[in-house]
Amino acid sequence: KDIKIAHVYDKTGALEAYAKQTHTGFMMGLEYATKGTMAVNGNKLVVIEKDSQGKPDVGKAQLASAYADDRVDIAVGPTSSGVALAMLPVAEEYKKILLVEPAVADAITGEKWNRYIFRTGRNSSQDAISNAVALDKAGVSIATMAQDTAFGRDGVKAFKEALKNAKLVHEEYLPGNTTDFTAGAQRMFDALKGQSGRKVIFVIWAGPSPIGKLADLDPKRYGVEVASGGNILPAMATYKSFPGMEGAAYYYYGIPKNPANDWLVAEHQKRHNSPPDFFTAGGMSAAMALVEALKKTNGDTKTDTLITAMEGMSFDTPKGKMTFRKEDHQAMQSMYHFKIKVDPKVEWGIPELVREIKPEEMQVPITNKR
Amino acid sequence: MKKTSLETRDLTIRFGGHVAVNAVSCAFQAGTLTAIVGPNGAGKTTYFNLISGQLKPSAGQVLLNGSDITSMPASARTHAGLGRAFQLTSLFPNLSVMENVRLALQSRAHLGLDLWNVWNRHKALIERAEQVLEDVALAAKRDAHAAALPHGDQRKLEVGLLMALDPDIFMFDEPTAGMSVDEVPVILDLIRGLKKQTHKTILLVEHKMDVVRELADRIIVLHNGTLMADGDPETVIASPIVQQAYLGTAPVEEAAA
Amino acid sequence: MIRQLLSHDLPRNRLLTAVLLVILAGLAFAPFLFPGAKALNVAAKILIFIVLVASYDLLLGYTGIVSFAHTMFFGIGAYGIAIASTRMGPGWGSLLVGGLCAVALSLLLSLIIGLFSLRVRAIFYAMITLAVASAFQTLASQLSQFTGGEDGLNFKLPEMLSPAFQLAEEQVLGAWLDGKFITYYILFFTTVLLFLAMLRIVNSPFGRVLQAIRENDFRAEAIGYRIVVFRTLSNVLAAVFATLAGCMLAIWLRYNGPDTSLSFEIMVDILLIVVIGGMGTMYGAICGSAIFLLAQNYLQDLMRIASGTAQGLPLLPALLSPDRWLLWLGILFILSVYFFPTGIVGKLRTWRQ
Amino acid sequence: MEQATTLPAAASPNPRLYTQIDWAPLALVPALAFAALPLIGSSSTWITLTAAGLAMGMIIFIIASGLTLIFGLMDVLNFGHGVFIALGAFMAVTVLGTMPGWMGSGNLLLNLAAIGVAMLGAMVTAGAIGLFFERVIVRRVYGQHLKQILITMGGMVVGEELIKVFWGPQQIALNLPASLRGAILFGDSAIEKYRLFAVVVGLAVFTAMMIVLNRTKLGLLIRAGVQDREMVESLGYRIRRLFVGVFVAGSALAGLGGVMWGLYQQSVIPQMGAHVNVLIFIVIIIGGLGSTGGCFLGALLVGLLANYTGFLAPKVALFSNILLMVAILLWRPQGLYQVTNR
Amino acid sequence: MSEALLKLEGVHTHIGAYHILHGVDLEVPRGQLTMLLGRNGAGKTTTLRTIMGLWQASQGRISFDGQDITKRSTPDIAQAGIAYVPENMGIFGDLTVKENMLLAARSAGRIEQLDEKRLEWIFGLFPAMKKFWLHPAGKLSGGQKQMLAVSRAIVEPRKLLLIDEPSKGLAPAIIANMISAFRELKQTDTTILLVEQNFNFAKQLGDTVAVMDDGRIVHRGAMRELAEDEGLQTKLLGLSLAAHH
Ligand SMILES: Nc1ncnc2c1ncn2[C@@H]1O[C@H](COP(=O)(O)OP(=O)(O)OP(=O)(O)O)[C@@H](O)[C@H]1O
Ligand SMILES: Nc1ncnc2c1ncn2[C@@H]1O[C@H](COP(=O)(O)OP(=O)(O)OP(=O)(O)O)[C@@H](O)[C@H]1O
Ligand SMILES: [Mg+2]
Ligand SMILES: [Mg+2]
Repeated sequence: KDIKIAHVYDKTGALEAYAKQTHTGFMMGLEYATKGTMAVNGNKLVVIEKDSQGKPDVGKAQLASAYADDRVDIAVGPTSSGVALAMLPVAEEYKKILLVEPAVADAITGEKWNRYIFRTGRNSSQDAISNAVALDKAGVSIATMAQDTAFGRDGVKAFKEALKNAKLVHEEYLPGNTTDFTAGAQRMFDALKGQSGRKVIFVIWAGPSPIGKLADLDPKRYGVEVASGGNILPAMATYKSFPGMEGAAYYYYGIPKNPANDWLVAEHQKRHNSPPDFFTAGGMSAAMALVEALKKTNGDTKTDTLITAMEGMSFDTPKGKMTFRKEDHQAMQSMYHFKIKVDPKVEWGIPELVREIKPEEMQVPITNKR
Repeated sequence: MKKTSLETRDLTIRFGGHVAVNAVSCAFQAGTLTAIVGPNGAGKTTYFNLISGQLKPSAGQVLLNGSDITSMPASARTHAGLGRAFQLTSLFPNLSVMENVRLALQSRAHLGLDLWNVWNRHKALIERAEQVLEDVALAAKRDAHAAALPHGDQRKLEVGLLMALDPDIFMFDEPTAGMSVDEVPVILDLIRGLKKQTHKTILLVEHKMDVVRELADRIIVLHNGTLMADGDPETVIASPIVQQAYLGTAPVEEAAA
Repeated sequence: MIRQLLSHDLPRNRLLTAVLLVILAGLAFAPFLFPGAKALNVAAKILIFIVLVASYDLLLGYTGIVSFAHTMFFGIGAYGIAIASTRMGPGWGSLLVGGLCAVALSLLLSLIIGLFSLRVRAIFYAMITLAVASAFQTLASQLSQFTGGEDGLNFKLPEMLSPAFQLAEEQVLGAWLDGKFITYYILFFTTVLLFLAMLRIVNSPFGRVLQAIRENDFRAEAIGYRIVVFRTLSNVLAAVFATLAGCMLAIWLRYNGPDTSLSFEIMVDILLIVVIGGMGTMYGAICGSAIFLLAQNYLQDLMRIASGTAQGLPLLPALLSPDRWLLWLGILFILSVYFFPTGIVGKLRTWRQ
Repeated sequence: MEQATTLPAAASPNPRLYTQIDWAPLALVPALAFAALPLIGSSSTWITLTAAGLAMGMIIFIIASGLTLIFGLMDVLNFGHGVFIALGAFMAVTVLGTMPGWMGSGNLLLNLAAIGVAMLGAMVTAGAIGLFFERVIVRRVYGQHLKQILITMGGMVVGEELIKVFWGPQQIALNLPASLRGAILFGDSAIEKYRLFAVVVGLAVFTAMMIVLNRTKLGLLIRAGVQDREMVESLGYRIRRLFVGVFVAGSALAGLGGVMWGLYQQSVIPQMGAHVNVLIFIVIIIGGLGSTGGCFLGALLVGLLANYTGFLAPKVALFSNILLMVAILLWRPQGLYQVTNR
Repeated sequence: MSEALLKLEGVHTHIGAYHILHGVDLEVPRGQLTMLLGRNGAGKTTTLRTIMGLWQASQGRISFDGQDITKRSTPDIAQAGIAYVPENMGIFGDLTVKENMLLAARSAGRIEQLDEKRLEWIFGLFPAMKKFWLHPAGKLSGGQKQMLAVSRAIVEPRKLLLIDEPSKGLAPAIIANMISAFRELKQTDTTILLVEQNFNFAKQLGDTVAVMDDGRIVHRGAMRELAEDEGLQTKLLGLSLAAHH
C-alpha cells in the first residue's frame, strides 16, 4: 500500500521563493532518509503537492481536499504562519497529522495547538531565546527593533524574558512595510546614546532585512552595534556591512557537521549549483522526521499509532538531532551563535560559528493547553 | 394683468473678473412667451443656468411663484415646475429614444425611488412617452440609441425631454439650431401649442429673428450680461441698440423669409 | 411566474439561457454531482462570488461608479461573523449579531464615503476608494485583539453547521448529509434570494435612474433626479449586499483574515469577473463567477499537463509552469477585455438574436 | 466694425487672472517642517528627519513622475506603472551585476558611472516595454477610464509574472556602491549619502519635465489630443506617435524610478511595483492628478510627514499618507493644483 | 466651370453595420464656394468626415488636388491643405483660446509666429476671440465656441475648407461677419465646401450647390438657379417655413 503525503505549501505568492526551498529540501530529505528507495517498509511514499498560494483560506481548502479527496495519510507545510494557523483546525476535523514546516508562529504549538500538530521548524521563541543567549552579557544595553505584528511582538517578548544579564532599554515596533527607517532609528539612537558599555540594536524582522539601511544611518557615531539573527542567503548580503556582528541562526550550510548535512550540501551544490539555504534544511528535517516515524510504526499510518510513535521521538536532521517535545510536539533543536566574517569573494556575509547553543540551554516555554 | 410666475432679482454671476450676468431683474408672466436675444456671449445661457440651478449666483435671487428658490438644487427646481432644454444637446446616449423620454416622465411621476416594482409596471408612463415621441416626430426611431441619431433628431429629442417633464415654465435654448428647415416647424408647432395653454410661462433664446418675431409676446435683450431692453417685439427690434449691437450694421437676410 | 421572479429581465437568448440553466443545475446539485471537498468548495465560492460580483455590478455596471473599496464591505461582513463567533462563542445568535453589526457598520461607512466623495470626479473617486480600502486593511491587521491581526481568526459555527454534524448515518445519493452539506444549501438559497433581489432592484424605476446617471449625470439631475441621493443609495445597497456576501464567506470558511476578504487581489478578481461576465447585465455575475472560479481552481492542473508536454523546449516550460498560472489568467483577462468588451452575456446576446 | 489695434498677446482684459502662480501649496512644505520642529524638540534630530524626509520625497517623486506624466497628458491611469518600476529595478540588478569592478571601487565617479549605465539600461528597457505596452494594451482604450484600469491591471499581473519567469520569484540583493554608502555628518545630524544623490536626480527630473511641458508645444498638443483626438488629427498632427512617445517617456521614468527605489531598498522583489502603487497613487491624487508641480509637492509632503509621524507616533505613521490625502482634499477637493476641468 | 479641386466618385460609407452613404458623386470647383444642403440625417456630416478620413470609404474614390486621398490617414489629408470645422466644433476646452489657435497654426512653433495681420483680421470678424484670448475655451458661450472653431480653420491659408454648419447658434451680426469673411477668403483663392441648414445664409454665399438625401446627391447646380426656383426648394429641402409667413 502506498503512503500518501501531501505537501501543502505557498508555492505561489509572496513567499514563493521560501516555499520552493522547503519543497526541494523535503524531497531530498525523503530520498536521503529512504536511501533513494522512496519507500518505507515496502510501502511507497507518494507526495502530492498542493499550492496554498500564501492565502489562509486556500490553504485550508487545499488541506481539506488533500485529506478528503486525495485521502493522504499525513500532510506537511505550510510556509506562512497565517496559513498554518488556518490549517490547524482542519487537521483536527479530519483527525490526521499535520507536520508544520517552516511556519514559525508560537501559537501553532501554543494556544492554537491540537494533538494532530507537530512542528519540525523552529518557533519564534527558539529564535529569540537563542539570540538572547548569544547577546546576554552584563553591561550590554539593548534596544530591539521589530515589526509591529504578532511575530515581532512575540519575538521581543521571548527575547526579553530570556535576557538575564543585559539591560533592555527600548523596544521599537515599526509597521511591517516600513521602507524608511530614519525615524525609528533616531528614536533608538536617542535611547541608547546615553548608555555606557556595549550598545546593541537587536533586529527581529521577517522578510528583507533592514539592517543595511540601519548601517547607512551610521550608528557607529554613537558606538551602537547592530545584531540580528540569521536569514536566507540573499538577505545576508546586507550583513556584509557589519563584519563582526553577532547573533544566533537557525541554519547556515557551513555550520553543522553531520552526515546528513554533508550529503545535503554536496548534493544540492551538484543538482542546483548553489548551497542549500535556510528552508532547504527545514524541508529535509521534516522529511527525515516523517520517515523516522513511519519506520517506527512499520509503515502503519493510523493516526493514533503515529502520534504515539512521534511524541518524544528523536530523529536526525541536517541540524543534528532533534526531539519532538511530548507536551507540545515542538521539535527541540540546536541553534548557532555566529559572528559575521566578510569575504569579498562571497556575495553574503558569512556567519562563522561561535558556539552551538544546545536545546538544553534554551528554556523554551510550553504555552499550549492539553 | 397676468400673474408673475418667475422672477429674478439682481441676479449676478462672476467668473473670475468677468461678470457674465449683471444684476438682471426681470419678471415673467404666465401665458406669455418671452424671447431672450442678445449677441453671442451676452449671458443668455448663463442666465438660464442660474434660473434652472446649474449655476449658483454670486448675488441676487430667483423666485418661483413668489417663493425664493435660489438655494434649491437643479433637480428640486425641476420638480417645482421649471423645465429646461439645453443649447448643447445633452441626452442619455446609450439608452433608447423611448427610454430617454420615459425617464423624464418617471421623474415627473416621482417614481425614482421605487426599488420594488418592475419598471414596466407603470404602463401609463409608457403610453405617455409614446405620445410625446409622436409630438416631436420621433416615433419611428423609438428604439434607436440617442447617440446614433443625426444632429437634428437629437435636437428634437432634447425638446422631447422637456415636453415630457411638462413643467409650468418652459425654457428653450436655441431649440432649432442645426435643425433642417423642414423639421423646424415641428418644434415651432409645439411651442405654439404650448402658448395656447395660458398657465404656461415660456422663455425662448433664439437667434433666428423670423422665429422670434413670429412667436414672441415680449422680447428682452441681454448685452454683456446686462438687461438692455425689454418690451414688445416691434419696439425692441426697431430700437437702435438691437439694430446695431445684435443684428449688425447691415441687416442682411431678414427680408427674404 | 418566472418572468415575475426575474423581474421581466430575461436572458433573451437561447444559448445564454442554456448556459445559465447548466450553471444553476450544477450549483443546485453540486453535493450530489461533484462529491469531494475541493469541488464543493469551488461551488460554494461560486455562490459567494455571484452575490459579491452582482453587488459590484450594481455599482459599476449600472451606476457607472468605479470603486475599489468593495472588498472593504466584503471584509466587514466576514469580520462581523468571525469576531462575533469568536467573542460570543459558536451559535446562531452570534451569526445574527455579527451579521447585523456588520451590515450596520457598512451602511454607515458607505454613507460617509458616498457623501464625502461622490461629488468628486469619477477617476478621483476610484483612487480615493483605493487608498481608503488599503488603509482599512492596515487597520484590520493592526487591531489584532479584535481581528487576530495578520493571522486572522479561526472560529466555530453552531453545531448543526460544523463538519462533524451528521444529519443521517448513511450517504444519500452519494453525498454525506453533514454540516458542510447543510451550510452549502443555506448558501445556495441565500444566493438565489439575494440575486433575485438585486435583479429586481436594477429593473425597478430606481435601477433605470441609475443607468441614466451612468449615461449622463448632468442631464439626470436636470430632469429632476437628485444624483447625490441616487449614487449614495446605490453605494449603500452595493455595500450591504457585499457585506452579506462577506458573511457567507466567513460561514463557509469558518475563518477570516485580512488577505482572505480585504486584499486588493480580491478586488481585482471582482473586476475581472464583472468584465468577463458582462457589465450591467447581472447575469454576467453568474457566468463570470462560474468560469473564473473554475479557471482559478483548475487552471493550475491544466498547466501541469501542458508544461509536461512542453518539456525540453526553451523558455516554454518556464512560462507554462503551473506556478505561473496567474500569468495566463492575466493574459486571458486582457484578451477578454479586448474581444468581449460586453462580456460573455453581451456576446451571447448579440451573437444570434 | 471694431478693429483690433493692440498686439494679440496684450489684448486680454485681465491676463493675470489666468497666469498667476498659486503660492499656497508651495508654502505648505516649509509650514509642515516648521510646525514639526517644536514637537520634535531636538534640532539635530529635526534636521536629520527633515533632510531624510525631503530626500525620500524626491525618490517618491521620481517613481511617481512617469505616472503623472502619462495621466496629466494622456488621461490614462496606468495601474501597470508599478511593473515598470519593478522592471527598472531588476534591470539595475542585471546591469550592475556585470560591473562589480566599478561598483566595488571606492571611486565616486566610477560608482556614479556604473549607476548611470544601470539607469540608462533600465530606462531603455522600460521604455521599450512601454512601447509594446502602449501598442498592445493601452492603445485601444484611450479615453475609456474603466477599461484602462482593467487592462493595465491585467498588464500588471502579467508583467509581474513575467519578471518571475526571467529573474525568478525570489528577493535579490542590490547593494549600493561603496561611495554612496553611509552618511555625512553635520554636527549631530546625519544625512545619508544616497539620499543626497536622490535629491540631485529628483531635481533634474523635475526641471526637465517642467521645461518640456511648459516651453514646448508638445504638452499642448497631447492635452488637446486627449480631449478630441479626431480634431487634433484633423489639424494635421500624428497624435498616435506623440502618444506612444509620451507613454514611452513615462515608462522610462518609471524604470529610472525603479533603479532609485531598488538601490534605496537595497533589494528587489517582483512584487515591489505593486507595493508602491498605493503610495504613488496617493501622491498624484494629492498633487491634483496630472500636475507635475503638484506631484512634486505632494511627494515632498508625503516624505516629510511620514518621517515626522514615524518619529512622534509610529502607529499614526501607518495612516499618515491617507490622513494627508484626506486633509488636502478637504482643503482642495481637486488636489493641490487642479489640471483644469478634466 | 473651373476644374474640380476635390472630387468624390461613387463613395460609400458604412458606420458599423449601417450603410450611410450610397455612392456620393460630388465635385468642388477650385476657388468657388460650394454649398452642401440636405435635411437632417441626409449624410452631410458623414460626407465631410469621409473626406477627412475620419470614416473610411468602403467603396469609391476621393481625389484632392490631383491626388488620390481615399486611403490616406487623417493627418496626411489635413497636411495636404484641408482645414475642417466639425459639427461639434472640436474645441479643446482645457486649452485657452490662444492655445487652440496656436495648435491650428501648424507652421508656428511659438505664439509670436502667428501671422499678426491675419490675427487682427480674425479679431475684427469675431471680437470675442480677442476678448477671451487667454480664457479656457471650454468656458466660452455656444456661439463663441463656434467662432473659435471657424477662426481656427482660417488662421492660416489652406487650399480647402470643410465647414459643417458654422452659422448655428450665431447672432445675426456675427453671421454677417462670417459671410464677408468667406467672401474675402474666396478672393484669396481658398476653396470652401460648406454644409448648411440656414438657407438664407447659403443663398447669399454659394456659387454652386449640391443637395443630399438619404446618402446620395440628388441635385447639383448653380446656387442662383435653386435660389430662384421655389418649387425646387420645396421639393428638395421641404422649405415649408415659407408657408407660415
Ligand atoms: N455613429 C453612428 N452610428 C450609427 N448611425 C449613425 C452614426 N452617425 C450617423 N449615423 C446615421 O447616419 C445618417 C447620416 O447622418 P449625418 O450625421 O451624416 O447626417 P447630416 O446630414 O449631417 O444631418 P444633420 O443635418 O442632422 O447634421 C443618419 O441617419 C444617422 O442616424
Ligand atoms: N463656467 C464659466 N466660466 C467662465 N466663464 C464663463 C462660464 N460660463 C460662461 N462664461 C462666459 O460668460 C459669457 C456668457 O456666456 P453664455 O453662454 O451665457 O452666452 P450666451 O448668451 O448663451 O451666448 P450664445 O448665444 O453664444 O450661446 C461668455 O463670455 C462666457 O465665456
Ligand atoms: Mg447660449
Ligand atoms: Mg450633420
